[in-house]
Amino acid sequence: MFKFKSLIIPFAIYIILIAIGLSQPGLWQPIMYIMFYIGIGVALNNFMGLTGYVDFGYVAFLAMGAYGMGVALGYFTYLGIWAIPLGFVLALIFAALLCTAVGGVALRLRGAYFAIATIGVNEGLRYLIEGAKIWGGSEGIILSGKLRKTFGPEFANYLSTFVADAALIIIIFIASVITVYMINSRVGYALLAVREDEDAAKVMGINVTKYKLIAFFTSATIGAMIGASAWTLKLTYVFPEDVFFIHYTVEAIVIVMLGGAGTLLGPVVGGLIYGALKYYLSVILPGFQLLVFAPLLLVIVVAFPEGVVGFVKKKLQERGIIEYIT
Amino acid sequence: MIAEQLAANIIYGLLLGGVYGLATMGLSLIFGVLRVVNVGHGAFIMVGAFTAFWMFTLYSIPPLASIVVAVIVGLAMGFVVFMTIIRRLLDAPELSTLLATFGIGVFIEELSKFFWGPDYVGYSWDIGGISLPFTELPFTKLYAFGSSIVIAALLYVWFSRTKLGKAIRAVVEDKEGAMVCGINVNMVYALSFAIGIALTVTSGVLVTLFTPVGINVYMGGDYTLKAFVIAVLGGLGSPWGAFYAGFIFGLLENGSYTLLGLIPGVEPFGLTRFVSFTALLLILLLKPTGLLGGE
Amino acid sequence: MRKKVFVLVLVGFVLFFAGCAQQPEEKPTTTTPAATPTGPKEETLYFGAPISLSGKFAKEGQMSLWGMQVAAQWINENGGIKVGNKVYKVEIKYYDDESKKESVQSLIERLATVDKVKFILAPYSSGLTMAAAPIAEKYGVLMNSHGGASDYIFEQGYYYVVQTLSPASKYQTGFLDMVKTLDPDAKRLALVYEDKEFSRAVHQAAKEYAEKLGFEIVYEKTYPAGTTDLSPILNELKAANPDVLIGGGHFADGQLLAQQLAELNINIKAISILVAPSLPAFYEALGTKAEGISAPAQWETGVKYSPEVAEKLGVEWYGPTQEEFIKMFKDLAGEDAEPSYHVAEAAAAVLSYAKAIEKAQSTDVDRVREAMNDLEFMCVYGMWSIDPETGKQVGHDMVIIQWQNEEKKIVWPESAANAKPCYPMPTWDEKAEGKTCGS
Amino acid sequence: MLKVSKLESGYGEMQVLWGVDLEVKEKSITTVLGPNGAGKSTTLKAIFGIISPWNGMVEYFGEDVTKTPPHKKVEMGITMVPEGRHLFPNMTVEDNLLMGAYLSRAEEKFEDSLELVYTLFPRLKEREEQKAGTLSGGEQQMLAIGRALMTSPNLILMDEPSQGLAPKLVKEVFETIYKLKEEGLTILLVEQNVFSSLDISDYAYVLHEGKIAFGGSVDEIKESEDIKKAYLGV
Repeated sequence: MFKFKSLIIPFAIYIILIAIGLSQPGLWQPIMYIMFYIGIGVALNNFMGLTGYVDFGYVAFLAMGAYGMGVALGYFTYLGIWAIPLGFVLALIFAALLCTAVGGVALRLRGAYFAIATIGVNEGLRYLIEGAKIWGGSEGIILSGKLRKTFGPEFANYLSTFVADAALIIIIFIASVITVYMINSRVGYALLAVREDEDAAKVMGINVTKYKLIAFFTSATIGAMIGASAWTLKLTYVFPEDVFFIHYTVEAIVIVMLGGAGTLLGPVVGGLIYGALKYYLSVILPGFQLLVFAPLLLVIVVAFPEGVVGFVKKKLQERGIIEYIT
Repeated sequence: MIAEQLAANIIYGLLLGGVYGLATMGLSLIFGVLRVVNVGHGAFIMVGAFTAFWMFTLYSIPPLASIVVAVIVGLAMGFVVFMTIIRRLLDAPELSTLLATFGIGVFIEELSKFFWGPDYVGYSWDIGGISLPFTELPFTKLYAFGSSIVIAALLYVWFSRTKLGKAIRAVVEDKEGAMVCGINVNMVYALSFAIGIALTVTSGVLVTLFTPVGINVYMGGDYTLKAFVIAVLGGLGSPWGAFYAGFIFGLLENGSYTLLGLIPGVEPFGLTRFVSFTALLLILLLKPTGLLGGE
Repeated sequence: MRKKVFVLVLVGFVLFFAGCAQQPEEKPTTTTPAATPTGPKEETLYFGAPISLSGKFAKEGQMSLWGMQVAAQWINENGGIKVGNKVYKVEIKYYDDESKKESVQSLIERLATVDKVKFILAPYSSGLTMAAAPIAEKYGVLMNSHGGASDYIFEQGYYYVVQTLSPASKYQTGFLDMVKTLDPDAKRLALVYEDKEFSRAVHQAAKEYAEKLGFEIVYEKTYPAGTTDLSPILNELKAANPDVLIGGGHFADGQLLAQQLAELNINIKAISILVAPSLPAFYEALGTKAEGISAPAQWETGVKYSPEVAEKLGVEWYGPTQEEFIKMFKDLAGEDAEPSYHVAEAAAAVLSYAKAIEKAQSTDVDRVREAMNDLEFMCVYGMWSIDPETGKQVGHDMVIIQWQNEEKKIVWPESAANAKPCYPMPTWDEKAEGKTCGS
Repeated sequence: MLKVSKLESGYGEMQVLWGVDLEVKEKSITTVLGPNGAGKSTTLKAIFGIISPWNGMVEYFGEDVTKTPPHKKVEMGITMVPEGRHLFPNMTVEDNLLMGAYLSRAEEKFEDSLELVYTLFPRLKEREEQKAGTLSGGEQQMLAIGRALMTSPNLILMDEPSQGLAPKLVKEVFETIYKLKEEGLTILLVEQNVFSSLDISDYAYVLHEGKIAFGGSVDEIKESEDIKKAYLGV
């Protein structure tokens, strides 16, 4: 059985955040903003943290999810409420297809080659969609009008405010459980070996490709679910230049590294720090938040090269509480 | 008709490729020596572009002469960034430098915006050009191309003939081996980082020779992406590979346009990007370490 | 040791921000009118704005912010907004959205709930406005779009979203009218524009309009965003030999289009490029190459809107005159700054709120929204009136500007123009020799 | 000439050396023996500074060089033939040797050093223009030793020079090392090959679990059956 104990802290963080969002006026969207960052951190961590591979093109999976939901709501609007589950299914399918394609080509590459090849995948896909005018090309898919006509403005609003947020929260809870499971299962041990020394792991008889693919697939599908809910459902549109914006991957990487790669708590703490810091800085110092944020980030990198959670773990190694931190 | 278009696009593709190549060499050098992926690459290109812009508009210094200024600015920036941040992270987990260079890039961009404002600026250095039967070749673009070849060649000579250049190569080939020869590896790191940044800043000057408009503090993003891809295409860590790959990328980007234009109902210009990025993947499929990549 | 210092610094920062985070809730920013029987009572009314001060729209965001502040200042110096026996002073409550949709959403909510703002000035760009709309709608706050031109925003059925700037579909139509009037024989039209939702909307509408006017479309191609070399398209364009060219998208590519037309020596009688030529930076970057190039603009310094014109048309004038407006802008932004149309757009959005609130005699969102339906006034930005059904701007007219002899002149419509159009524009060779539209 | 006392070091979190004491006398060959994982290579790396010593002291001619970076040590006349050779595979043999004479102190003696190397290893002269990566294992080992000689050292730290070589070549390598001593050099050797190394050594230390278990002259080691059984597995 895997360790449930380590879920206590992240779940507590989620619940506290949600409680703050619900009870404090004006903090619900900021909380969702932070939750989005936590979400992409947790999702990417399931691959990057566990395998040590950096995927710069990760945002493409969010994009696939966004398009899955966008296609369902935009082209199958007549299904009514059933278009939403269809959207999640399509998001999964699109992500899985991309996963197979990328996994087949790029996962054979190592280190920085892999990282950058995935940029090629992301950009190539974006320009394919724009250039070949797939799914509306650069004009994207715009849904609010359709949703309002089909479901009425009340329910359409409910969809993009309540349902989208709830879906994101559920996805994050599930993603965290998956992370714990992955870390403490055979997959996790195998991936630890891969991370330490891939060649040695191969020699030891570990089916390296299989475990990498498992992590890749898991991470990709979680990403797609986030894209489907936090982007398409919530924003009610999909534009290729938005959903393939590589900056989101960089942010996700920053979050994972900030918190501590390969740990359960890492991306949660990373997302919390990153999201909260950026939000409050934009409120306090509008226009200058990045000027303050960047040096702060550098200080953190230099002080905690293994991430905040990695650092705390090291400090608490001997204490009992360590059981609760993974 | 089509043949003429193709010829024009190939020439432009080559010219563009020269600039892409130089814009990638610095990235590749830094990776090769320090194993640092400089995510903030584009910010340094932007600094170079503004160097050319300010030198031209404030002091009427032609962009070709600004290359000297850019080299100095680049060396200084590279050295400061190395000493304050990168040096501290060399023993840290590999990825933390990714985080650090990201932060450095954002910081440079925001600081530049603070001083230079968010405007899209440009300059006009109109010095004519050559008329070919099928297109016009402005001297500025030819100069950009020529300078990038000259700089790459000088660098090549420096690397293969001088002791210090060879020492850098030695560190790339085997760090421990370099240590037992008495090479100060940290000095080589600092020097390589500074040279890499200087190259990048210089390429920013050439970028403006090629495209003298649209200079903006956030202009670096697109160049970063392309430089990453070109660096991998050429074999990461191999500045010469990067230089060749720049040509290939430029050619694919511009050269494929004419052929894609024959497909009905698509946007051929957008698809050229698809072609160039897909070509990257195909090449990596055949040779997983890029064209000139060793290992 | 060094690490400890870092940690301390970090902890310090965290505490600092935690402290700051509490502040807004302690500060009474509520605008709920307190019933006081004696005399006119002064209160502050906050208009909220998520503004792009960093990221890709930093430039436009800064301009918009200045516009809002100028309008607010004018209102406050001219008696505020009078509702019953109360006088509201206007203040702009703004945050930086970094040009990102996630930030826009959380900031809109913050404005609506923490700051209790009921009147929002939408973020810059259609995309961000679109991201903001569901949240604004959820909290029932009014949102006035001054930087989101796309028609589709107003075709989605949002009730609380209204538009101050002219929609995308009207951007290039005036230019086509102008060319047709000047030279009925110039039939060969080419379109070269950025492959983005906004410029697509502009040029698809323009294309339809052009066909109606009898233009022949001889070339139409798009280029991807962020491109730094347009030569593949322009070499083809040259072969198509057009009389008239419309195109562009944003600043960078608009500048690039003009630059490369010059480099490749492609002579066209009339060119209108979106966005870029309407900024001084365009001429600064291109020099004489900019001569004769036109652009559609929401507004331009020198446009003839004035209290007199308003009187002649029988509509009410509101807000600063153009001279006042430019002076106030320069006081705020610095002597060297030139107001772009973003400034006027944003100012007009603020003025329209003030006007509507005064008309409704209430700060209730629904009553103000209703008052907007048949609100009609003229300000420095021009006419303001919306389609009651969609909230789309219908009253305001675009103008066409053209660079003539180092100056930006308004050349169309004739009623607003301060110069004659320069047609056909000088060739690139002529311009290289120093010929301008004035000489 | 070299004195190591209470040296502690390791990799990351893992401590390998738990207080190593040893001494190297001038113009001698000193061997460190011990089973795999005892910390032999780590000792050399920590002395040379490729990994940083955590505790303890390294003295060279009485001077504290514990924290002295490797390139400074080369300047002082210490160099290393690292385990696995660590040549520059894409550079020619000549360039490899040239890099050995990187420091100006060594560069001054470049001609002499080169002559010594080519006398010791005539085969390297034949392959001057060849890339180091294309050499055979034996030749690569010669080049690694040759490159170390180019720094004009007093003390050479050698990490498993016989590793992966054919028996005939192993013999050749040990002969070379002995010749070096006769040239007046001092050598600190780490080896798996117990008998061959003891044959040429003057002093020997046995390393066990990161500590020196025994040290003394070669004769003493050879006589002690216990030591051989307990630590050397022979």
